[in-house]
Amino acid sequence: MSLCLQARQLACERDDRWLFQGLDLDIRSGEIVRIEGPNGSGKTSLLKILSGQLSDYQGELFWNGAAMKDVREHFLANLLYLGHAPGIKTGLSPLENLAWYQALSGTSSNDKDSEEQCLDALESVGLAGFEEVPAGQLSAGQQRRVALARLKLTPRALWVLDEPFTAIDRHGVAALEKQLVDHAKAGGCVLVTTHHALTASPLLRHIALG
Amino acid sequence: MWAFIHKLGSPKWFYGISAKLQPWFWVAAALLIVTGSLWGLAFAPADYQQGNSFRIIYVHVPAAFLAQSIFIAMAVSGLVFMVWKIKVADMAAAVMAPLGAAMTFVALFSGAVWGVPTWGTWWMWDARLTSMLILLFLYLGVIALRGAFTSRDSASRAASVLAMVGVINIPIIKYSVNWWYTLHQPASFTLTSRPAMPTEMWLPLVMMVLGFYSFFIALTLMRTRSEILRREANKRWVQDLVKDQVEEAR
Amino acid sequence: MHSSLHSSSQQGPSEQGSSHRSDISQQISAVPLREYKGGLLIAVKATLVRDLTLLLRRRGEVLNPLVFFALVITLFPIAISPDPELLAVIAPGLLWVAALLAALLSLDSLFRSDYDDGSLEQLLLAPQPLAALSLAKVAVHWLLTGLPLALMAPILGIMLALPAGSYGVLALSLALGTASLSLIGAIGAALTVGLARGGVLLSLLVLPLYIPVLIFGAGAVQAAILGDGVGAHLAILGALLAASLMLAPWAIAASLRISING
Amino acid sequence: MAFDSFSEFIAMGGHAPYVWSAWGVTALLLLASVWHARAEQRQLLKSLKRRVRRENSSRGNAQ
Repeated sequence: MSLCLQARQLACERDDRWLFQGLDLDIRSGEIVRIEGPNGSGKTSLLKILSGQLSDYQGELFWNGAAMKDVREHFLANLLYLGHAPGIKTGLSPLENLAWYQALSGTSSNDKDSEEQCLDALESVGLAGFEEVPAGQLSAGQQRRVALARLKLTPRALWVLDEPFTAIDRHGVAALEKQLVDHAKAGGCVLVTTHHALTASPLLRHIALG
Repeated sequence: MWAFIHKLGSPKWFYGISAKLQPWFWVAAALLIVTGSLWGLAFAPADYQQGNSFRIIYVHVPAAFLAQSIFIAMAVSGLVFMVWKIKVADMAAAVMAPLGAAMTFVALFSGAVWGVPTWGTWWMWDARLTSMLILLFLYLGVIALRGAFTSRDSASRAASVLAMVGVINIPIIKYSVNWWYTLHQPASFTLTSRPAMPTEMWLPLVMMVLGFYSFFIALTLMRTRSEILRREANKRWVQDLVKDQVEEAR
Repeated sequence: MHSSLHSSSQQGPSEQGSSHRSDISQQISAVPLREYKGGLLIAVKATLVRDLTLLLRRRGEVLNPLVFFALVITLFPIAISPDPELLAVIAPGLLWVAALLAALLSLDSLFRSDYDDGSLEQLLLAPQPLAALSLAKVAVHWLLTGLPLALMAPILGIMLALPAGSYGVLALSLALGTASLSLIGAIGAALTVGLARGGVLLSLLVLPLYIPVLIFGAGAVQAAILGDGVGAHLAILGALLAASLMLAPWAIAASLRISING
Repeated sequence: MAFDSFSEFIAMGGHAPYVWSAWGVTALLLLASVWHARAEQRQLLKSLKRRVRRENSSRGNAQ
């Protein structure tokens, strides 16, 4: 069972300016697709369209061969999107933050198992010992790591990551890069924008905008 | 049906067809308003109770009708824009809002002025005037919201949603204000509701109402055309159109 | 229901570009795709818990509208007259207007922090319907703003010499009415959340829509003072709430989607 | 004709200030909106034409 996200003749116009036109994309299992382009070339807009957030586009999107609008729920249930902002509430502890995300993914936040999973996920991003600290007291990089813990916590096939390396230290960058490759190798799929130079890999593919 | 809607939605097509329609509405508006005004001001008999101040009805009522109709038209345009993504509908909605606010203001002003000889005061919390005042605030809200966004696409959507929310609320507001008014001012004299107006009184009123509607359509067509040129200035057909006009001028 | 998706369907575009990956495709096993399991109740409950926790940790935000309410009520006797008879006449209206403004004051922050830290984006991407999730957020707003205001109003009523017999109706009408106010106000908050200075605009958008609730809410208290039946007023307030409950969540969801892409 | 003379028509049976101010404001707003729409259209066409001429002349220079 492999996944496949396709776009046909995708075009996006924002306030009478074409960000991109006639874009054909095939994104499949086992790929890391990096979207490249200068600032303002529509990278974030493309990611938002491909993650189903922006409906203001022309062209067609297909998820596993079916038109996106018919299978939106199934698509969203297999998508993990991390945007510019980490989506972490500073008033909550990392554990509470993850519990909410876990509940959104359809798992109960109360039972013991799920708390165990949250703790594991936090440990995997090097935040053991910070579980109960209010996220507001963590550094920007640590907050980003809490968000990245979701990659492990809620297993989704398609990852859409907008600048995931922001504010992460060198050690964390290497770990994240490895995680992306592992995910692709396991049959997942990663769609990413970054200013960071990714290590060459046979799984890595580039799409240039602008 | 679908093809027709999309044809109607094409700015180029609309620009062409509106050029043909526009003169008819201007002529109708001018004829109806001029005749209606002369008739209403000079020939219609004075009211037995209110005397000649009654002649304010010929601007108050058409303006009040239009004020409400324009809001509904704006909400319908917003719906068409949101559902079928037809940009012309949004352009029309954008140019309707200021005219709607102006008509609401006319209805309020004429109502207030009419109140002086009738009630002896410039302002009365009469049900009709109060509803009009709230409608003016709704218009100002839509205009302000549209102006607040930097992205025009978002502004269009937000204004459409607000117009639709407003149009659902207008009947509720009217009903509750009427209810509130009758509770506080039982059996009082309202400006325009009267039994059996003679023909020579209401016929000019009908003409004025129709004239105001024609004026609204004509002005909306005209301003939508300008809005099309403004938003599509970079499109091929607009540039060709302008080129032709430049050539002709030579 | 989704089983047909996994076989290659004919309506999709033709398979292309897969040949260059054939060498690696043998190595990879496929990651299992998940079915959408629903879990709406779990998600709604978690959102309720999350927002309640957040607001209860920042007690200032919960207390500010209440203090504002008390302050505004204090201003009126000072500005008008301390005469209890006069105050008793205007008390229902004053209490309702002041409570309405206090509820309005806290609306701007309803989606603001979620918008700023990116969790609103994540809320929009949840597979559950956005209308239901935003309804949970509005419920928390009412629970921590409208309901406390309704409970506090009788105390301020005493200070305004509100006639006996109308206290219960005051609290009840406020409790019912502020729920509608939260729902309608949330539409405005959702429309303006992407704007840097949306606060004043928010009140301009929302206040005209509040008028029916104000009329029947204040009317209920006045009817109670006059000894008339209050059933009709409360029934209409209930009807307004039912209508808002049905329609507002969709408008809020649509508005949030607009704001997030602004 | 409801009035016997023109001066009576102007006087409106003593209600002149009210009738004429209401009608005046209405007429003013209607005319102003027409004027505004015309000015808007003219200015827009003027700026579009200016742009076309500039493009024409710059293309002429290039040749």
